[in-house]
Parts: sequence; structure tokens; C-alpha cells
Amino acid sequence: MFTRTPYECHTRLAVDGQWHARPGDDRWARLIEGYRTMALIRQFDKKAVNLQRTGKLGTYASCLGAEALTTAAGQTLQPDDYFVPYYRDQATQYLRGVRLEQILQYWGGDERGNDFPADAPAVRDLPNCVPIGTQLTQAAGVATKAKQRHEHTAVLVTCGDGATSRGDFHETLNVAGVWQLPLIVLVNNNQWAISVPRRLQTASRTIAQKAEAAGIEGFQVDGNDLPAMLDALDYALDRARHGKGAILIEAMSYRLSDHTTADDASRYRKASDLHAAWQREPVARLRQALVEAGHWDGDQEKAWLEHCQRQVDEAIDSYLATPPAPATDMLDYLYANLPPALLAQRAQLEQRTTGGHHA
Amino acid sequence: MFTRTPYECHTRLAVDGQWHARPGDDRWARLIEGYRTMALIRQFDKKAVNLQRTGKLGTYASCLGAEALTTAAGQTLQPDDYFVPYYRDQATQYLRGVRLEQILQYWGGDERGNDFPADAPAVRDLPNCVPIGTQLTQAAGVATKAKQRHEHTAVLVTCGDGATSRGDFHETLNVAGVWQLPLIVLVNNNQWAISVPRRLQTASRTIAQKAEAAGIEGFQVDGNDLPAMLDALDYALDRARHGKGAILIEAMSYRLSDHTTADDASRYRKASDLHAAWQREPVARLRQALVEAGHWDGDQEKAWLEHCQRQVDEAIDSYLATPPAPATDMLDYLYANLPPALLAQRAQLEQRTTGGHHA
Amino acid sequence: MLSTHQQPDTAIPMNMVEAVNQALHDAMAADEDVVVLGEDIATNGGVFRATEGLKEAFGIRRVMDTPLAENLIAGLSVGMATQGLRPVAEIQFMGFIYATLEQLISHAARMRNRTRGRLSCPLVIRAPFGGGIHAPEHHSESTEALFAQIPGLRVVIPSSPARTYGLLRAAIDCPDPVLFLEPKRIYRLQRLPVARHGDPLPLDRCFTLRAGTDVSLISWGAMIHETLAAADELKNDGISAEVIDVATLNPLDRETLIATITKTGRAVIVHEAPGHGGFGGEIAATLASDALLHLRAPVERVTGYDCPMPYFALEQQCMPGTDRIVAAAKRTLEY
Amino acid sequence: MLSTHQQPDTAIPMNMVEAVNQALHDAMAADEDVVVLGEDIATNGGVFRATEGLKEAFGIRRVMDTPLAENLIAGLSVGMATQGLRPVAEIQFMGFIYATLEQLISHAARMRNRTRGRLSCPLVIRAPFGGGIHAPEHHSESTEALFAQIPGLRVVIPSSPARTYGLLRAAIDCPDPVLFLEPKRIYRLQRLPVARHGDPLPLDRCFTLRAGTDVSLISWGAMIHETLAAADELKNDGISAEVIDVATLNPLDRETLIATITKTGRAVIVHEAPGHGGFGGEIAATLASDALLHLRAPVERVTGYDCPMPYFALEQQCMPGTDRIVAAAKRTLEY
Ligand SMILES: Cc1ncc(C[n+]2csc(CCOP(=O)(O)OP(=O)(O)O)c2C)c(N)n1
Ligand SMILES: Cc1ncc(C[n+]2csc(CCOP(=O)(O)OP(=O)(O)O)c2C)c(N)n1
Ligand SMILES: [Mg+2]
Ligand SMILES: [Mg+2]
Repeated sequence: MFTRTPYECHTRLAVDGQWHARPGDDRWARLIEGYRTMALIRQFDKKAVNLQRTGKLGTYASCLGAEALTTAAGQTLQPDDYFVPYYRDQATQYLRGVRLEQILQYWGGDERGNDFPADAPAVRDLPNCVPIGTQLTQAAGVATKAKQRHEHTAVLVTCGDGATSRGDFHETLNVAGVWQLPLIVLVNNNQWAISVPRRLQTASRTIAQKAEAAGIEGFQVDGNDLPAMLDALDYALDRARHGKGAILIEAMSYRLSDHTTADDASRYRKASDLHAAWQREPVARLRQALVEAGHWDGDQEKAWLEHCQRQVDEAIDSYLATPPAPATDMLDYLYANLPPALLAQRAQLEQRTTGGHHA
Repeated sequence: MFTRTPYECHTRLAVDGQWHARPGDDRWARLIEGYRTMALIRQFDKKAVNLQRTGKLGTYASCLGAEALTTAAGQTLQPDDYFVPYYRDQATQYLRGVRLEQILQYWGGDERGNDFPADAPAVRDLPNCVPIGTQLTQAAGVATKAKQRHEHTAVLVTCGDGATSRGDFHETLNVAGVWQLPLIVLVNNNQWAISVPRRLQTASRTIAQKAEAAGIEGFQVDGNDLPAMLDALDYALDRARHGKGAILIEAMSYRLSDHTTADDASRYRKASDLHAAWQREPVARLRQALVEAGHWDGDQEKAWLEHCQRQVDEAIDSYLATPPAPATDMLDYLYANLPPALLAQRAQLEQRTTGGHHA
Repeated sequence: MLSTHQQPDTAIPMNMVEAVNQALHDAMAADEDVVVLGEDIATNGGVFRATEGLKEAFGIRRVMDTPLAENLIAGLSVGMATQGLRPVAEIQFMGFIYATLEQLISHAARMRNRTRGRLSCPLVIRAPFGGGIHAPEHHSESTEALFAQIPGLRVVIPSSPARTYGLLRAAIDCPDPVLFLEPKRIYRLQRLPVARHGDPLPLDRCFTLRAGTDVSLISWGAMIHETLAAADELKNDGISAEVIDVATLNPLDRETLIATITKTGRAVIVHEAPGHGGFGGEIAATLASDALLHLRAPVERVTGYDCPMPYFALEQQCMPGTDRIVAAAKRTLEY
Repeated sequence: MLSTHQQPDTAIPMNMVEAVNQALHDAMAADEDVVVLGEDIATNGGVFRATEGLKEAFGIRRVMDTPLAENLIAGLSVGMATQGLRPVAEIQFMGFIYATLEQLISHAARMRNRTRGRLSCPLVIRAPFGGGIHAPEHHSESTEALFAQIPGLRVVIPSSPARTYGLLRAAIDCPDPVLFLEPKRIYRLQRLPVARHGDPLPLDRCFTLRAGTDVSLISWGAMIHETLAAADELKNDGISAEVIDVATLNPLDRETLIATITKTGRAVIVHEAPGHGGFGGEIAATLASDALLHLRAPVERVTGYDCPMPYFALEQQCMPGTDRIVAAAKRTLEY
């Protein structure tokens, strides 16, 4: 169905939105849904950056350029699969049922952003992971549980190209191979780890080829190409759910933003590189392809963008209107039951932060 | 000159000591020297195990079965190269100028065993490494220094098959690749990590193929075969010394002993497997080959074994006769200069352990 | 002081490592979510035989030999624990536990907190620790203080077969992550009756092993035995020592510690780890702030010297012996 | 108290991160064995710009962007240090330092000891630490106590530009491994004169920042500033506070600490890290044993709560403020 090799990048859409191979009729609905999500997340992301600039959000990691691969992840995961994200997976989290205001809460310095809704597929997903690579071994643990229980589920874990340098990456692929875990490791190879370019991160020709060390399958796919990503993840997750073992997927993308709002990428990368990368960016490319095939038009675009605007604004309003959590939360959720040793601290904290006594 | 692939094991000697390809005339002296070392170390090892059994040594890790690959390492390293060992490299350490009695001291619980002679090539080598895999990143640091100084030297680091599962292994190969370090990673694949067989350690077909993840060269060689090991290490070290980058070598061997004297391998491995492995063992194989070629005979063997006996006994006598180190050594070598904060402790320790006062 | 509601009729004699093994067997039988993982723990039954027979009894899906990677073992455990399993991981020796710290600090101990209770992390990491068995380098550490300061991570150290069984069962049942450190020097010291199905022991209480009035000897782990021996010697000299087994370093049972000092006015804290930055400091600080007026003498700390545990030829010189404990106790009385 | 033999004529105003940068420049210029490595430190000059300009001045053989792996950074540094280089590694945030612990504990801090002086390990690990800059999760930790208890590892924490410069130069010159923790909240607090080529500062002495007679305020790092502010407030109330910057947690300058308590009889120890198991415990324990008779009130510890640093919306509630320090000082006086 599609080429899967570590050395060649599976692509469906040319950079100008021309189809290498047109999808069947039954595929358009999913692509349109995917496009809608990508457009929504792009708006969300832009507004989140602005919120940070106006002091209403903390440091924020933009997902600009990652819309296709993260949306594909959300579209291909089943509700009972497991998702173990890193911090650029806003689209996937959204599709897993994490509310946009929660994503803002998280970056706004509020742990409640990790308390995903009880009725969402995300309810068992792990929270964002900031220490690079540490989510990988955890995902192997989640997959061990899935296998142990004979579930027909898959675990998807993501990380960046930088993360592949950490030992965790190797330890995870290795155990996934030897235990035949239902684990898919999806690398968002956006070419940069903050200021360090991919070529200074590793001498391997591709990241996909690192699968060889663990004796598992690995292949490369165009991460700016939603249909190609859907191919890849459908294939991989399905295999995992059927007990056929772990796969490493390298999704080729480009970090179109600064690393985070605390970063200034112009210090270390050329404007011309960034400009070239914009030519390959996923949202416009997919829109082109849909328009070209007669499945999307200017009116639909306008209406959808207006909808996105409203939806994002509502999320922002809701985020900004949420009263702060009580300071005592920092102790109350640490242990299942507050140990007696912490009672006095809790009382002090409560008194200091509410300024009064409670019954 | 010799086949180097991750998937086929380079061999020179058949298991019965027949030559696949006979060496040139100028090669025999080195092989005979190698044989002598291998025979010596085998005797040494046996006596060390006995010393442990009679309570005169602590837990000891035997190198039975590792004689060829460790001797080859010692023979191919130049004095100004660097060696970063793990704990089964008695032969290499010996050839680097570590005295046999120091090896006993180390296993006898005395740090002075790591204080290698100032005039030995080993003087800058790292000491034995017990925490599995941690020597690897250090070796990359040593290689960085060698490269930084434009030295024409190589760094050889060893580890076991079990160690390849640790993230350190991956991080080391990766940085060696990207920085083109003069680093050779030699894996003593003796098929076991204590009780865990190689197949439960990793799903990769070979360990050599793990080089692919780092974009460096990797190949497999028969670790029971001294001439094959010499080929491999001559090639690899020479390349490294000439700035041509890092190599992973998987030496196929078998741990003929228990893991250490604290272990009982009969709990987890079949007698028949061990028996089969003895058929491939390196010392007899090389003796066969030398005898066969007319370069060794029964008289030489007898004389050499007697020599070994004397040399080992002398080392043991010297080890047993060494007075214990002063207890204050535990503080005196911790910092370059004893911090004032430790003066009182040192005085207490001195008084308690010598029972008296010093001026 | 703690009364353990154990039924003596079911008590059978066990040493400490047998008590670990029995607790694992019983916990796995009682709850199929309990799984065991580590290096050499399945086929080999663990290098100390703590997991012997588990693979045979519960199969390799619940008793897993892992690849050799401690960071992996920790991460696997975190992942499993967030999804409802109760992993009990063995780290072969405490000297090899440091690679687990990132997962423990940044994830295990925080999972419940950072998800505001959505996920939890009920894992147990077991590791043998301490010196005195003539082991090679890195096999004799006591670095419990590293862990005792991690908020959200419980740190538990037993000192007898019965407490080993009761505390390990409690640790496995506990919804919080627990580091369970086993003083290997006394693994096989003596066989004592252990009630298999008694109540689990509390994870935040000291055990008062001996009541006394003149001086409080406070310790944990293997050092409890030198401490009890010191109490015996002191008794011969007419000095009544109270012996407290701290047993849980986090959370710490400050009440019992303050109560004993309120009574005796004198404290000797004993541990194998170096004094500087050791956990004895936390206890001494607690006494100095919360029981200052009751202190009749400076708090004494009898500890290892401020150096890594020496290779075994010198290790006895580094570890506190009964004589040092007795001398310190007498200093508090002569003050 | 310490007199720093600096020549005011060469002093130029710098903030703390500029002082780090200047010290690195000067150390690299003075000794070609000094190399710098870490993530984003070369081309980008470090995420806090602490290494800015080094690559341009000294080239990529001495200023190395590493692959993203902290354990690797530590191991590389150990290897280099054993062979005569003087690596100064940056860990981007203290929250990502835990992967270095195995190398630091098992190797760096022991290399000299286990080789009986044959090899040594003169590395420096620098890391920004502490809260208060509204950073994401894991970017605001203060886990200095983890490190301060590792025998053989020096732990140094500056609190002003001049001490940053002088202590970092001394750390780089030091033949022992040093963890150098930089309180990032005050990286850019103020520009103060720094004498570039003054004598390096001692690595095992407290700094007495203000002399006083009624109570001793003992702290380190960013908290020094709240502590000085508290001393000001107390002064307004007629209370004379002595302010001690501990600066080096290992080895610890017990003499100065005991001397100040001998004088004032009262101590308030202030740190951002949780109290339980925090380094304040070691200091309080020292005072309780070596200065007991001088204590006129219980030793107070003003610290973060016993939880991980909350995400930034609540972090200010967790960090000790001036008000808590003042209140604690008054409690010691009203005792
Ligand atoms: C263990 C650890 N080290 C360092 C950091 C600081 N840091 C945050 S993101 C980042 C780069 C990550 O690059 P990559 O994995 O490629 O992901 P990307 O941000 O490009 O999506 C670094 C070094 C961290 N968060 N965790
Ligand atoms: C980090 C670490 N974990 C665990 C151990 C305990 N241990 C000692 S040797 C060993 C097996 C090593 O196997 P391998 O790397 O194959 O080397 P071999 O002993 O077979 O030569 C283990 C698990 C250790 N020393 N260090
Ligand atoms: Mg990246
Ligand atoms: Mg092995």
C-alpha cells in the first residue's frame, strides 16, 4: 500500500498540494475533518503565543508546523488506545478530548490543565512531558500493561528529534522489541532541538534507521502531509493492536516557530531555511489538495475560520475566567491521603493564603 | 582483508584449531605471545576463584572464556592509547601493565588495586567499572580529549552484552558518531548478563547492527579466536587513530564461568549449553592451531605453565603479604586537600583505628 | 508504640529475605494487579533469592526479567502504575539505583499531584542496601537520604522479618509510590516468627523496640541491631535506653520522636550513611526545634564518615559499631 | 567574615549571569584545558546567555554543543576530567540534572578516592536553579540537598555577581568536582561591581553579609535577598540580625555557623527547597549538637512546603517570603 523504509520518506501530497496518489472516495471525510482540526489548532496556537506576549500565559511551546502529524495521531488513535505525549501535541490532545482551556491552563501554570475530562478518551493518557525523553519508558510501561491484559489496544508515544539522543529512546525501543510491545514511537523530526540542528544531534542518515538497533520496524514519513501520516499511523497502530509488535515512525517536519516563546530562533537559524520550510508547511498544502479535488472552497474556509475564532476565544475566556486553585492543592494531591506529618503545613498554608481560619 | 559485517562473524580459526586462512610468517610471534598471556590469565583466574573459595578474596568475576578478546585488546592497544575497561578484562589490564597482585587487591576490597603503576601504559586508564555501562560515556569523554588535542591515539572501551541495553550504550555510540570520536566500543557478547540470556536482552539479530542507530560502522567477530580479534582491533584502532571515526565491535564469546563467585549458573542455564561452549573455547583452540602449525609443542606448554604457576603464586604471595591500608585513606584521597570540615573525623578515625595518638 | 494485631497461631519463622519473598507471594496471590520486575528476578529468583518461586507461581507475564537498564525499570514501573498495575520493581543493589532518580523525582512522586488526582503511581521500588557483606565496590551504599527528601515518595526501611513482611505488604497496597530499602546485611541474620496475614503495618510510624528512660537511641535498618546491642550494654551499666526504629523516613513520624525526647531528654541518632547531609540531620533538626527545652544534652549523631563506603577491606572501620553508640550515649549522660 | 582581596580599580558592574559569562571567558583565556559543554551553549550561547561569545572566542573544540542527553554530558565530563581537561558543563535547568546523578555519585565524586589519587575529576557542573521566574513545570526546582550529601562533590551556590565570579573561578580551578548552582531568579537582579582578576574565593567558607547580635539569618542563593530584606525590616523594629550566606554546602563551614550562634543564640535558616530532608536540617542539626548551650530559642527553618514546586500559578505561595522570615526571627526573640 505504501512504501515503508527508513531511508525514503513516504509522501502522498506534493508540496504544492498536488496528489501523488489520489485517495478513494471514502477517504475525503476524514481528510476534511483533519483539515478542520489543523486549521483550528493553528489559530489556537497563534492566540496562545499572543496570550503569552501579553503576560496572560507563561512560556508556551508552539506547535506551528506540527499540525498534520499531531492531527493524524489524534485521528488514528482509538478511544481505548493510549496516548503518551510530549509538549507539542496540542492537536492530538484536543482530539483525545482535552479541552482547549485546559491546554491554556497547563501553560498558564495550573496543574488542573492535566486533569483531563473523565469522559474523554484522554482520561488515562499521560500528561505533557517536559523532561525530554522520559515519557518513552513510561509508554513502554503502559504498553506492557496493555499486553499483559491481552487488550487489543495500542500505545502511541511521541518525542522530538532531540529526544532520540537520550538513552531513554534506546531503552524504550529495545524493550519494545524484546517484549513485542504494542508500542508506536512517533518522532516529530522538526530538525531542531532548540538551537541544535538535527545533524549535530546524530550521525545516522535518518532517525527511522535507529529501529535497527532494537530489531523493530522503522520508517520515514512526511510529517507535513496528513494523508501520508494517516497511512503510516493506521498501519502501525493496527499492527500494534494485533500483537505484531512495535514500530518507530520518523515524521519529517519543521519547527516553524521559535522553540518556545522564551526563545529567539533568529540567533541560530537562517531566515532562508525558515522561508524554505514554509513552502512545505502542512496546513496550506492540505487545503490546496482539498480545494483542488473539489472538497473544500473559499466559503467553507471562511466559515470554518470564523468558527475557529469563536471556539478559541471561548476557550480563552473560560481560561481567563477560571478562579485560581486554592494554594492547599499543592499538598492535597501529593499523597492519596494527607499524611499527619503535613497537617501543620497545610494549616499554615491555608491560613497564609486565605488570610483566615476555616471551620 | 577480512569481512566486516554486522551479520556475519569474522573467524580465522575453526573450532578444532584448523586455520581458515593461515597467517603470514611475521605473525606467529604475536600469536605466541598472545597464547602465553591467555594461558597465564587462565591460571590466574582459576587461582583467584580458589582464593575466593578459601575466604582470601571477595566476590570475584571470572574471565574464563574471555581470554582471546581481552588479550587481543591488550596486544593491539598502543601505550599512548587509552583503555576503559569493565570487570572482565584482566588480560587487557595485565598487558597494560597492571600487576596481577593489584587485580587481586581490587577484588580483595582494597582501592590500591586501582592505583596502577606510574610507568605502565595503564597509568591513565580508567579503573574497573562495576555500574554497568557507565564507563561508556566516560570513554567518549576520554576520546573527546584525544581528539581535542589532535592526538594520534585511540580509546578502547569494553562492555558486556547486557550493558548494551543501557541508555549509556546508545548515548555513547551516538556522540561518537556525531563528533567522529576515536572510540572503539568492544562488546564482549558472552551470551549472558548474569541469568538473562542474550535473546531476552534485545531483539536485534546481532549487537553489531546497533551501530546503525548511530551511523557508525559495526561488525561481528569471533571472540574465541585470537587472530580474528587481532584483525578486528588492528583495523579499528588504526582507523580511530587516523581520525576516521568510531566503530562498534561485537565479539562473540561465552561466559564459561558463573557470573561471579557469588553466582550459581546451574540455576538458569543448561549443562549441555555450557558443554557445547567449551568446544569453542579460545585457549585450547589457539594452542591447537599453534601446535598444528609447528609453533608450539608439549615441552613449551609444560614449561610455560610452570612459569605461569610461579608468576601467579608470587602475585598471590605478594597480595597476601601486603599490610592493610590505613583506615584514614578513606578520607585522605577524597579531596585533593582534606577540607577543614573533615579534620575532626580524620582524627577520630585515626585514633579509633590505630588505638593511639600521632604527633 | 505500635501494637501489631497479628495472630500468633499463623506465625512461622522466617528470616528477612524469606519475609520479602513471602510478602511478594502473598501480595501477588491477593491482587492480580501486582507484578514484579527487575534484573535476574524471574528465572534466577533474584541474586538474593527474594523473588524465588514467583515466576513458577505467577508466570512470566507477572514476573518479568527486564533488559539491563535501571532507568527503564523505573519508567516501565511508572507507566504500568498509572494504568492500574501495582509494579514491584527490584533494583539489584542500591548502588545501581541512581539511574531511577529522574523518573522517581520528576514523575513517580508527582504523578498524582500534577494530574490533580487523575492518575496515580502506586509503585514499589525494592533495593537491598548497606554495607558489611564484603561486597565489591558500589554494592554497599546507604543513600537513603537522597530519597527521603523527595516529596511524594515514601521511604520505608524494615529491620526485622515481621516488619519486613508487614511493611512490604503495606507498601504494595499503598496508593503512593514507595521506596522499600532492605538492609541486606541482616537478610539472613535470624529466623523469627512472622504472621503472614496480620494487618499491614502503618507506613508513617516509628516502632519503639525497647522502652527506656535515660536516653533515646534512634536508628533504622541494619544498624538497629548494633543499636539494640548498645542498649544491652548500657543496661549493664545501669542506663535505660529507649530504642526507636524510625522505619519510615518519609513521611516522618515526628510525634514519636519528640515524645521519646520529651521523656529521656537525650538522643543518639545512628545510621550507616555519612553524617553530613545524612537523614540523621533531619531528625536532629526536628528535635532541636520541636523539643529544644527537653534536650538535656546535644543530640549525638553516630554515622559513617563523610566519604563513600570504602571497599570492603576498610568498611568495618567506616560503619558505626556498638562501641561508638555506647560512647555517644554516655556522652549525653555525662553532659 | 571574609575579606576579598579585590582591586576596586578593575571592578566593572555586572549582573549575575554576566558574571558567570565573564568568569567562563577569563577561565578559558587563562587555561586552555578549560572546555565548556552542554545543550544550546555554543551557537545559542545558552538559554540564559551564560555562555554567550565563548564559541566565537574559543572555537567549537572548546565550546561544545552536545547531543541532548544529560547522562552523556556528565559521563563526557568525567572522562575528560580524568585526562587533564577541566570541563565546565551546563545543565540547562536543575530539573533536568537527575540523569547526571549516577555519574556524579558513582564516578566523579569518587575517582580520586578509588584510584588512590592516580586520577582526579576536576569538573564543574553548572545549573540554574530555583523558582520565581514563572517557568514551566520542572524548571523551578531547588534540590541542592540531593547533591550536598554526596561525599567528594563540592556544592557551591553564589548570591551576588562578585561571589558568582569569584566562586566560579575558584570552582574551575578546583581539583575536585564541583556542582555550581546558579539562582536564576536573581540572574539579572542588579549590576554590581565585580573585580575580574581578584583572588578566587574560598570554596569552603560562609560569607557574613551583615553583622548582627540578636539573631542569625542563615541562607543561600536567591533567598539571600529575602533574607537581607528581612534583616532590614527587623532593623526597623530594633532587632539586629546577622546574615550568613552559606555559599558552600559541601564542605560546610561549621565554624562560622557555630560562631554566629554563639554570638546571637538564635537562628533562622531559610531555603526554597522543602523543609523535610532539606539542607537546613544539616545546619540545624549542627547547631543543636555543637552550639546547644548557646541556643536561646529553637532553631527555626523557613522553607518551601514539603511538596514539589507547584506550577507557577501557585509558586509564590510555596516560596518563603520576607514576612515568614521576619515572623520566624521574632518567634526566636519572643521565645
Ligand atoms: C531532560 C531535558 N533536558 C533538557 C531540556 C530543555 N529542553 C527543552 S526542549 C529541548 C529541545 C527538545 O528538542 P526536540 O526533542 O527535538 O523537540 P522539539 O522541541 O524540537 O519539538 C530542550 C533541550 C528538557 N526539557 N529536558
Ligand atoms: C547499573 C548496574 N546494574 C546492575 C548491576 C548488577 N550486575 C552486575 S553484572 C550484571 C550483568 C552484566 O552483564 P553483561 O553486561 O553481559 O556483562 P558480563 O557480566 O556478562 O560480562 C549485572 C546485572 C550492575 N553492576 N550495574
Ligand atoms: Mg526537534
Ligand atoms: Mg554478558
